[in-house]
Amino acid sequence: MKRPVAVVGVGQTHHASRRSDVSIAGLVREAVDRALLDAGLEHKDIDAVIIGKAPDMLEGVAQPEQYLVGAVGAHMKPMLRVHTAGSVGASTAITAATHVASGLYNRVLTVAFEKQSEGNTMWALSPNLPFTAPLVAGAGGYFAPYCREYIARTKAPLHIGPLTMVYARENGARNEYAHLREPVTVEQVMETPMLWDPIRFGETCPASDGAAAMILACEELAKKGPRRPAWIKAAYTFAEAMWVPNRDQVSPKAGQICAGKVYEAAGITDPWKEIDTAELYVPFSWFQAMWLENLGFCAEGEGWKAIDRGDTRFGGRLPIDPSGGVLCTNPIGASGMLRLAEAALQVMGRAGSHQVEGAKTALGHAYGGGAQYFAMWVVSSEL
Amino acid sequence: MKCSAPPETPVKYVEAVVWLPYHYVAGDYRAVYLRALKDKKILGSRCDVTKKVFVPPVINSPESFAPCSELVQVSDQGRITTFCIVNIPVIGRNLELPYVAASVLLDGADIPIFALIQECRTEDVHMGMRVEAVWKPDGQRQGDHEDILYFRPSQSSSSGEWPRPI
Amino acid sequence: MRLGDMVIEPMTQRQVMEFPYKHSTGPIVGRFLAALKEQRQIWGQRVSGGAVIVPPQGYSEWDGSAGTEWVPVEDQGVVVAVAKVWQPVERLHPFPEPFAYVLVRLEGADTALLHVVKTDFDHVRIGSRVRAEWLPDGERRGSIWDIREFRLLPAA
Amino acid sequence: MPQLRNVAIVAFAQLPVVARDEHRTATEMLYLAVRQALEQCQARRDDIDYQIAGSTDYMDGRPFGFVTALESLGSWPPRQDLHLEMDGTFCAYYAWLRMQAGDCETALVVAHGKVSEGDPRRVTNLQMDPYYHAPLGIDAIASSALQASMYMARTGVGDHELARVAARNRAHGARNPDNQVRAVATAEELQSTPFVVEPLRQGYLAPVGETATCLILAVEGKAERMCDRPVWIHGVDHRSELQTLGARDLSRSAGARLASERALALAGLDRADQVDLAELAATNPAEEMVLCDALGLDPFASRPVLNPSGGPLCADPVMSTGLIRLGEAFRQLAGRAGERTVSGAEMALVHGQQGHCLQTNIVWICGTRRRWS
Repeated sequence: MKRPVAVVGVGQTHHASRRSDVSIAGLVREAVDRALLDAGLEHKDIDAVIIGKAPDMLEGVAQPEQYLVGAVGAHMKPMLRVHTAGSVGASTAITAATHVASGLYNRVLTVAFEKQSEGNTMWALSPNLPFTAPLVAGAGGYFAPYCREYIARTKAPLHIGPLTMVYARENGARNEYAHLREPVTVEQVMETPMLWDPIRFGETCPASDGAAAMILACEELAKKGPRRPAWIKAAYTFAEAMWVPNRDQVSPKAGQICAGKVYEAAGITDPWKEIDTAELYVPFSWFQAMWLENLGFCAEGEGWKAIDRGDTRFGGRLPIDPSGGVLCTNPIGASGMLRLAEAALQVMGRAGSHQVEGAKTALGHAYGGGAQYFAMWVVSSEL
Repeated sequence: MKCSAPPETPVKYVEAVVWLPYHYVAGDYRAVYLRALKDKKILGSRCDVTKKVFVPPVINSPESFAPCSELVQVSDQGRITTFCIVNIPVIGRNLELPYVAASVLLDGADIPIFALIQECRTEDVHMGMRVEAVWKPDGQRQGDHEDILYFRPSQSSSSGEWPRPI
Repeated sequence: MRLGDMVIEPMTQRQVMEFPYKHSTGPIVGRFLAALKEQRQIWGQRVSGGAVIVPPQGYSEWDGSAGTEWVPVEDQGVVVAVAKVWQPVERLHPFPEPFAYVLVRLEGADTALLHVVKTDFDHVRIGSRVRAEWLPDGERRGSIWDIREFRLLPAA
Repeated sequence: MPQLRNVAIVAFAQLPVVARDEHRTATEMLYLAVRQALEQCQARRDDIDYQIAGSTDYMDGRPFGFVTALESLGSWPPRQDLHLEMDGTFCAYYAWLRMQAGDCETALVVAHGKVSEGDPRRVTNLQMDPYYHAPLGIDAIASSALQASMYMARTGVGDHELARVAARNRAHGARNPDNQVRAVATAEELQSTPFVVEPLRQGYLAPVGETATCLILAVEGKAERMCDRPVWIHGVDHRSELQTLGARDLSRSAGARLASERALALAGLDRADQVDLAELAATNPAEEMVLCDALGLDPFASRPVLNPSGGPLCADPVMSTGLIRLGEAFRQLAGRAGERTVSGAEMALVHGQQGHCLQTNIVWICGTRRRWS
């Protein structure tokens, strides 16, 4: 990036299975208003708006950003709509960061949302299309075989998935915005029905309504306050094809490359030591172990051990998803932005009761498609 | 009628049935693949450069970016690369639960296909297991995905060299 | 064999994507619709700068600021745009026979409401004065269709 | 004005627009377009360091329709990538912006959509707010007709002027082999076609058609090596307006006006009519006149030449329509426009849009010379 970019305001909605108290615009505005308030700004201070969400079939409105232009204060401003499957919230924020980095914009609002309760998530994500065999039952049906492959490769014991959920829920309980905030035990998770063996019901993310927003600004404006900003040290999006012979879906190459580029640009050589906390996109519990390896925090086969040791637990050596993560809150389109926003809150020192003490450098991460789309940024308390 | 304000209690929902007719195109690659199933043949396309075989056939290899011009036949047997045991139904399919959904790498192919595994206990399924297609009986196949009913543990050995030219 | 050497009969399939959505309305849209149903009254909302927008969104689409007070407007006004649909599309447009979409600036409002003119289709034009024709009590469900259509008023 | 990085269009490829290609899926069509574009500038796939695609799920009739485009784009090894739910011209904008941010030097910009598989009128209805507009069944042709009625009432422009604008597009379009409609039609003929949504007649509307498109952008230093006559971006800006039809003056396009003012300022021009040609993504003649009004162009003047390609009235493949305008400017200024070449053309204005009634507009200024030295 040509010039420094900072997060100067963060806002999110309260997330729930049904936010039937608000319209689509009302939900989006709840996050946007909070981000503006957080940054001490008004709509007139914003130069452009970047909107993201997952498939339009979730709400049944085609290209809803066109309807939302007025709601997000984008009238007579540049507005773009991003869609990169599950990673979209993160790639949307990165798109906004490019705007500021280019020198052509000084303050950009970015917002991502999903209001899954308007329709039916399972149907919207995998409708029955012609010429293809309907075989995959939802995202879990797609990803469970790769969780199994991970377990087989690494000989990870079977309590790791449930344990990951236990930590996530502990964290969610501390996050006032999280959708699921009830603590659970390993035994309780183990007792939940097996949906897509090896993934149990208790190891899956919820379907949420929610939105997240951020204001990104150039150096000069970020330094004006009112808050201490989070500086974006590096941000990249990478994607890979599906039909590549011997493609590794347990540790996708796009994830490795994206992480490598982000670390390189941020001057990080040992992420385990130099990153204080990470918000990773973990829709099924086993993915935390998989991403720890894919993103270079742990050597191959070692990811689950970090979880087992408690290193990734709140208060551990490398707290993962201190917000509770996707396992506690999943408004699909917003989930990636929440990861990036939560990482920013950590280095701003403003994550409230889920603040990782002394966090100076954090990674925000999201993925989507058949583990094909990756978007990440590293934020720091220092310019 | 003059009122001082609109009613306090909102109308909670606007209901809308989205109704969109589509007229989908399979494309020649997929059409050839599906029609060949009627003859119990599974086709793939071979990359002009790397010679790797994609099943179902695709127009190009994303890896080499070269076209996959040549159609070849692959075996209806292969091995499970990975799988999961599913306990929730698939929309649009009537399957007895639980069932096994697996990635199966057919002999002669370089890309696995998704497949349903039956005729064995779910706990006996394992990675690397050899499986074979169970076809709809002759005369009932229509040239669509349902021509392969499912896969089952192999009961014969895969014969011949794969892939084969067609 | 190469695909390019073969003559392929196209394979196509018709399929309807159909799904019933329930869009939550929230407090502003929801109360506007409730007023149509219960009060036979059209409400606008004042926004920054003083304009009264109808129908209300809860915010000013011009600058994103929140709406302020509810303002009742008349159910009659002037047509500012007309589109006569001579070839209605089945299951998209509301009537099988020709009708018109109109933008109506209701008295007391600063923006125009989109609706239809059916009965007076032949005569409606820009500048026409029209009035809402309501569904009778008991038939209104809290929808923009609680107004059946707009009818021409005699010239003043 | 800021000093920006010189970025050029170095290749553009499209499949001829057809009503329906029954032999290829959207992404199979895309593969062919990407190959052609790469061959044009003699680039290997690995020479391109960014890729961005434009498409929309409801037009594709499936969620995540763009994911399979990763195959056609040759996304291996993994590529820096983005997808916008927008016309490809907005994707080109973001690629250009990334180059300004120093984050890439070459980019594949693609758009795809099998418009014939679905029904654009129903999809455009679904774009409207679901509480007040969409339930009334209004679609983009009907909303365009509302706009046309307001424009005609305000300006006194009549049916015959609309017919003349349509006829001019058709006359130009007959010389473009990539067009779906290539038959010349006179204003009188077009004016005698029936109303679909009055005041818009059948002869004033864009046909439903499909294609796939690929444009390649490169920064100064690379562009000259990839193309003997690169076409340089001098300025670009885009603006969105609110959606509610009754809250806008549809007879004017405030967003297009502002976008063009900003784009012209970046380009160092005072007025739009200083260019030699303009490619406008207007889907009917009234919309084209509203646009001309906003941009300061005369729809009946001989220069700048408007829509030498024939414009969307001769081919309107949704999602690619805007990108084709940019591609056409490239073909004109790079001397690749064949029979329809505008003689001596050095500067072009390019417009793209989406939404109802010119809700979102983008304006580009391109030229044969570098903008910044």
